[in-house]
Amino acid sequence: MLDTTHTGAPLVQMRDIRKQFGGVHAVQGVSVDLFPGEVVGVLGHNGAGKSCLMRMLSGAMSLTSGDIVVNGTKVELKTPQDARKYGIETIYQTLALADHLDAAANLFLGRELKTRFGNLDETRMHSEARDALAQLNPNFKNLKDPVASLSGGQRQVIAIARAIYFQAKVLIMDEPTAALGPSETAMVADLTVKLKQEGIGIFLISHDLHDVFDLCDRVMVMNKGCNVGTFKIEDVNKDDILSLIIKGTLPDDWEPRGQNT
Amino acid sequence: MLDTTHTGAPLVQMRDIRKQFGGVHAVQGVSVDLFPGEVVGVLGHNGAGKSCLMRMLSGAMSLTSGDIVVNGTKVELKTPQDARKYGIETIYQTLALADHLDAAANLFLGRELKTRFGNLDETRMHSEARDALAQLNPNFKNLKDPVASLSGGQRQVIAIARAIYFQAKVLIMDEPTAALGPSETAMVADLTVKLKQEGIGIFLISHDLHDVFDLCDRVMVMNKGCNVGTFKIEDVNKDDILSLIIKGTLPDDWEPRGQNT
Amino acid sequence: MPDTTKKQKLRFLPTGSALHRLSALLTLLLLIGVFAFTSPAFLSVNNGLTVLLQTSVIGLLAIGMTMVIITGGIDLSVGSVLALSGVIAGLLIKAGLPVAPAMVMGVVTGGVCGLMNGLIITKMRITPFVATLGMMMIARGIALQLTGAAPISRLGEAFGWLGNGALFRLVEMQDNGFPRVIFPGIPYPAILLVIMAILGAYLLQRRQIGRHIFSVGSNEEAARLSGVNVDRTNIWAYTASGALAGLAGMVLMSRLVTVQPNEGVMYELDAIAASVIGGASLMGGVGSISGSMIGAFIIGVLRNGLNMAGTSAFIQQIIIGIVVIGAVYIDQIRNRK
Amino acid sequence: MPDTTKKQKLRFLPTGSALHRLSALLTLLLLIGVFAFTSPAFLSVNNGLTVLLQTSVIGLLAIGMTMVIITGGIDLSVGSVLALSGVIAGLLIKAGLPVAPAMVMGVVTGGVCGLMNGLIITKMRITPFVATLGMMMIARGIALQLTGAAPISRLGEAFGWLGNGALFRLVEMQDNGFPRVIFPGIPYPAILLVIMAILGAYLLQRRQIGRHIFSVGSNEEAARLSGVNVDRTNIWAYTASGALAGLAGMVLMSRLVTVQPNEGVMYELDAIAASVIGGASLMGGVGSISGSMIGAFIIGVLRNGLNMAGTSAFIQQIIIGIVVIGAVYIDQIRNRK
Amino acid sequence: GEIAVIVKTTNSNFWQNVNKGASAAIEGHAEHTMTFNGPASESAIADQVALVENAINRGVAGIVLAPSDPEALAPVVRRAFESGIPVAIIDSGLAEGSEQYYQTFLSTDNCAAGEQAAALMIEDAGSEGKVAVMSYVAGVGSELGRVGCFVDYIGENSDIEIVGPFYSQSQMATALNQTTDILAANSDLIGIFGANEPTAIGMGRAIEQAGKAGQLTAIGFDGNADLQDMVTSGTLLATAVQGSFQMGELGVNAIADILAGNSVTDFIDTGVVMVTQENIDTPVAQNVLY
Ligand SMILES: Nc1ncnc2c1ncn2[C@@H]1O[C@H](COP(=O)(O)OP(=O)(O)OP(=O)(O)O)[C@@H](O)[C@H]1O
Ligand SMILES: Nc1ncnc2c1ncn2[C@@H]1O[C@H](COP(=O)(O)OP(=O)(O)OP(=O)(O)O)[C@@H](O)[C@H]1O
Ligand SMILES: O[C@@H]1[C@@H](O)[C@@H](O)CO[C@H]1O
Ligand SMILES: [Mg+2]
Ligand SMILES: [Mg+2]
Repeated sequence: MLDTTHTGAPLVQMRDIRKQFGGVHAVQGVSVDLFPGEVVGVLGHNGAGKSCLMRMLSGAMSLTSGDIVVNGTKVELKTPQDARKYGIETIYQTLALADHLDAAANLFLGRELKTRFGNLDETRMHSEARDALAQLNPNFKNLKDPVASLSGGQRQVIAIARAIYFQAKVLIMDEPTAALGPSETAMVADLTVKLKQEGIGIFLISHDLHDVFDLCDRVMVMNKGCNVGTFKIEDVNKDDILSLIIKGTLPDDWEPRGQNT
Repeated sequence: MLDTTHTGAPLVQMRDIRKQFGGVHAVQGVSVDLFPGEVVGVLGHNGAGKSCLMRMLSGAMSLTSGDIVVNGTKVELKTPQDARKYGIETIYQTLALADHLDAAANLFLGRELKTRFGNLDETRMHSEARDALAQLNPNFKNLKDPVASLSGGQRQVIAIARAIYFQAKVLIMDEPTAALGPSETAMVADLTVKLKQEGIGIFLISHDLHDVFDLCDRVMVMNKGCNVGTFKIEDVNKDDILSLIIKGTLPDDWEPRGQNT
Repeated sequence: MPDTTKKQKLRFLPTGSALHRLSALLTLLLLIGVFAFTSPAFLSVNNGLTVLLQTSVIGLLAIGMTMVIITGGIDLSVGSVLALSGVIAGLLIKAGLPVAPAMVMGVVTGGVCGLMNGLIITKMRITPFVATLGMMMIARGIALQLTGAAPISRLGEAFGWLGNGALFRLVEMQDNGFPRVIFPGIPYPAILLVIMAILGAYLLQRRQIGRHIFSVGSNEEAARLSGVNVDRTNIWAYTASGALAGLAGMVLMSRLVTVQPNEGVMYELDAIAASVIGGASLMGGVGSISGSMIGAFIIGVLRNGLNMAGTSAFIQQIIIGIVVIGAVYIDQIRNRK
Repeated sequence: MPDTTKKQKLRFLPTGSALHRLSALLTLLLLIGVFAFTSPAFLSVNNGLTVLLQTSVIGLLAIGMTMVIITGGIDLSVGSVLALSGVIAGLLIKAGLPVAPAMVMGVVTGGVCGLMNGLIITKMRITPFVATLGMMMIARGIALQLTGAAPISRLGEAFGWLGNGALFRLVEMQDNGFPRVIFPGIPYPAILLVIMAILGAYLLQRRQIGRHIFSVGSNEEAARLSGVNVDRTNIWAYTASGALAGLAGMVLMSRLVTVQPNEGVMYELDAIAASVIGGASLMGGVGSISGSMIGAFIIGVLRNGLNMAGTSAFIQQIIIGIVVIGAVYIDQIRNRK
Repeated sequence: GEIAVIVKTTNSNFWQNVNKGASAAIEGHAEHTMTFNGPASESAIADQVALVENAINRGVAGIVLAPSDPEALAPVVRRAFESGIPVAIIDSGLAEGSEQYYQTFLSTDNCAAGEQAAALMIEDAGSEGKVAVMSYVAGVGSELGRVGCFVDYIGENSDIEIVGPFYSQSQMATALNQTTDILAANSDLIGIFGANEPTAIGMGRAIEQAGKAGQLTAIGFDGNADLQDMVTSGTLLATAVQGSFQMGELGVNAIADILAGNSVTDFIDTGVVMVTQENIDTPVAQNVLY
């Protein structure tokens, strides 16, 4: 259970993170870290606190207590801009799209491309957006419609394209394929592998154990706000994970299943 | 491909349904029917028109052309109330919850329980809601929080509970388990089987082929707004379906795989 | 968010906005404290009753406004509707109708204006701001046109009864020929306000229509998909607001013992401010009658107290502006914790 | 939604609201047609220029208001800020400052008031309606306090230049010693309006700040999560609105050649109506300067035409109310198709 | 004790002049203090009622009141009487039947002033043609008398056709726009009457800007510096100026007298002066100008 196999410094360390809303303890002293080129799955039942934990790393939510260390330096992530400065990009579960704007405007929102005179460079933004979206969904035709009129899956594709377009160092994906069709899901999986090879660290929240076993190097399981275990993917099987998710403990007879531990 | 095996009249028949938004043809002449005690899977790539088709049946969207027949009678479903009168309940992809109200208030919204004097019967609504939600997620604790503060999965559970609480005859589920954890998903699957046994007809939109093969009796595949095939589940396998979803056609070598056709 | 505790006694206060009410109440007490120091006459029974009386019109308007605001709308027409209702009642009395039925017709006029607002908003799909802005001009224009802008006077003693009468009033004749008031009595308008506030809170918190009002303001599309009759709910809220404006018109004109077609200009702003200070959100879905009543009294006490303290009218405006912002701010910092 | 076609020429009109502009333009043409019949003098060059002049103040306010409305906010303070800016400029002139720098200070005053609005809204998290309602009272109170409610007069010829001057004006001296106007010229205020409208449209459509304004109004949370500096964007919009109100104040007071601390009451409603008639949505995320300009002219033409036709002031109010609702309605039915 | 001066609105030059008069008068009465108050506009009658109520509640020694409405203010004046507080009414009258509740009434006779303006209009412009009436707030006491009697007098004594009245709501810019439109629509206008200060100024500006100064008979009302300039330049033939300063001054003095136990007369005419180019520099005019 210790991450002794990793060489090099971790990209991100979250230490004893807590988040409280009035009486609700959404996250209770969770620690986790992420190394370059690694995909860490964040699992847990509904309401376990996965999104809250990740929102704190992406600067979208303030922490009640705990430390976040990026590249060895303790940081304060007060706004999403702060997180971006450290190369942390996020695909939010709620997608976070501006409904009246079109796909390109959403993709470049906050980081618009400009012409020499400082005007918006619509032409370039559109062609870039077209390419970025085509990578994920070759059927994407509604480039100029306000995103309000797009289907659930189309919206999710835009949110994914936005997070990967800008060279991230750390990518947080909160249920990125929940609304996607099978082929789009496959493309996102391919992309994940590619990004990982480029040395990007990825946190992947997912309820799809199949995907998790395919893509993740390690998994962390949350239950009622607590981290109930972090494992190399080789050390656990589906039933172990399910037991952690549902009961918060490993099956009684568990021992690491991996070969090299 | 013909539904000759069904005995009895169909619960719902949708005939040559079309929906157009300006230049966008979201649904192009789709026909489908649903028999009592049957689960029909509605599949298709993102933006294929699945949600639009179902919203027309649930009274949430007007049709451009086409007929809807419920229990043998042609009907006009202008509002969600109209659809409910015919026993059509819907779990919307967007969930459709009132953020400031709590779980119980959302569950009974539009069909509040009242005391003898016509006042709201909060006590009864709360205890009923607690039971209904516990069926789907035993961990559900946030009964009195406004649903805005709930996690994505918790919100989805409320939307599901609402649709099944009121004895439906036809149930439309638009990606009901997209945001759910594995145990919650399993509970929804169990419930689906139970409802089916009670003779309820169910349209299930899902991207999870695994679930589809587990639960559906028939599947209909949409591609770019068109119905590209309706099949008994025994007649197709995963690859057939994927080919229909992605290319819009069956593999060249296809023939019905079921025994009894 | 409505209270969901198990207490079965009648509740007028939703728990969700308990904090709001608390902080608004705090502001109110603070103001009363300050004024008690700055002017000795402020904390007298007499002045307390006067404040009650002076606030009753804004209070009545704020009840309807709160309902409309909770639906996510706004009603800019209340000041004009108040005037038009008064004009109709006044003209009917001049035409020979007795005061009571004429006043009922005045309230009905208000209700009809509100109904029109509701129909324009729901059936013509005009945004509430524009619809009620239009009604504001139309109702004022009609009121002025019907009267030629002149007040309707000599409406008789009975017309002044509602606005100037009081329960338990005690007067004594003095030797010097001047009468002496022992207890000024509880003004009828204040009693009316209390009754309407309780009724409004009951409807909002304990009846289906109230639940639907909250749901429409929270998420109109979700409410529609849940089978709430959104149009009917909106029409109901605007009609209630109009009728309450009509009632407020009866109280005000009766207090003035004349019908003033020019009266009530900018009252909508006071009513909106009262609701918002009391915790209602202009985005819809949040608000309470009790909060709005406290909001109305904050404004009423402020006006009264500043007058009593002899503050210049211009400085008064500045102070009221600051307090309105400040009251909402106190609420903010309490909520943020 | 911004235009995304490939035309690279400067576009002032977003395609998304093309329909809006069309229907608003239709309403405007309809009005002009009607008035051309009802009063012969309406369709003269002279009167056309007068309408331009009369509409320029509301037009300037509507530019800022449109930006604020697109962010999902509202600015109720513009009428008062206009008055305060005028007062500051007037007092500075009386104190010996030349007209031009005094006017610049007037505009700056407006900008500062707008900045205050923006700070109150973003830093204190007060809803725009309340924040600007407070500012409306505060600015008016200060304007009245500084002048003792008396107009500031005898500000000199130069003070009237901006509001009353005109380009290509032709005047001839008559025998009787009084001048005769041959061509009244294009009024400076109208030229100023055109310049500011083009500038505003350019900023909204072609610059990052405009994109951010749309995004904040469309979904503030999404904009924040996307890294848009929401606070800065809001502050920018309110400051622009305040500065434009200051500029409008200079134009108006210069037209009057007097500073009136009482001026501008309820102008905010005209500015809001202009924006909404022009297709802006009070829910945010939708609106255009060109639409708002058409909206402003609808109101301007209406006022002018009804005056020319000699319509009674009361009936005027009723008609304006109906037209405001009607204009938005025409837009609605076109959109619904 | 405190003498409360409550006027129709504080937001106007005219009433601030009353304030100046009252302030000047209080200087002479060291035993009393003066407060000056009024609602935000002349049509906010209920607010004025509240102000009087508040004054009664805080036990002021006396009240100087300019009632915005003759009837609506009657009940509170009666309350003042019942509380033993003397009241001096200024500017506009109180309804019949309330005479016993106040002690004195000081005013310009607004009706007479309107008639005076009308007579001057007929004299200068002739008795045929169109005359426009630019009024301020419809229906307030002073307006009813002033504009009402102006219109009636013209109707009875000439064949002049009245255009309007138009209401500026006492907003100068509104008056300016309205007048511009009226002048454009009625090129044959022979005269125009602006019934109070902001309205008359806006009207004067419109005439100047339309290049019509001197081409028609324009009569204004009230007398600040702008209006004086317009009379001097000939834009306005005359402006009717009331003794607003006097109303405040004499009103406060009357209350002080009553409190000192002296008796006062029932009615004091504070007068109106028709200021023209000829008399503008004379003491009669200078006495009322501000
Ligand atoms: N209100 C609307 N206005 C314009 N176009 C719309 C609107 N609603 C849907 N569409 C378009 O109709 C098409 C079908 O959308 P629909 O939501 O039915 O897809 P779907 O099959 O449910 O996809 P997903 O799996 O992503 O949910 C999409 O291209 C979408 O952009
Ligand atoms: N703003 C908030 N106010 C109050 N409680 C909140 C808020 N946000 C989240 N919570 C609570 O925190 C808990 C954790 O929520 P979170 O969204 O992190 O769950 P999750 O693990 O992402 O679940 P899911 O799989 O359903 O997305 C939930 O019980 C939720 O109700
Ligand atoms: O005399 C009137 C007052 O009564 C008030 O209406 C303001 O204008 C003055 O001319
Ligand atoms: Mg989550
Ligand atoms: Mg869908």
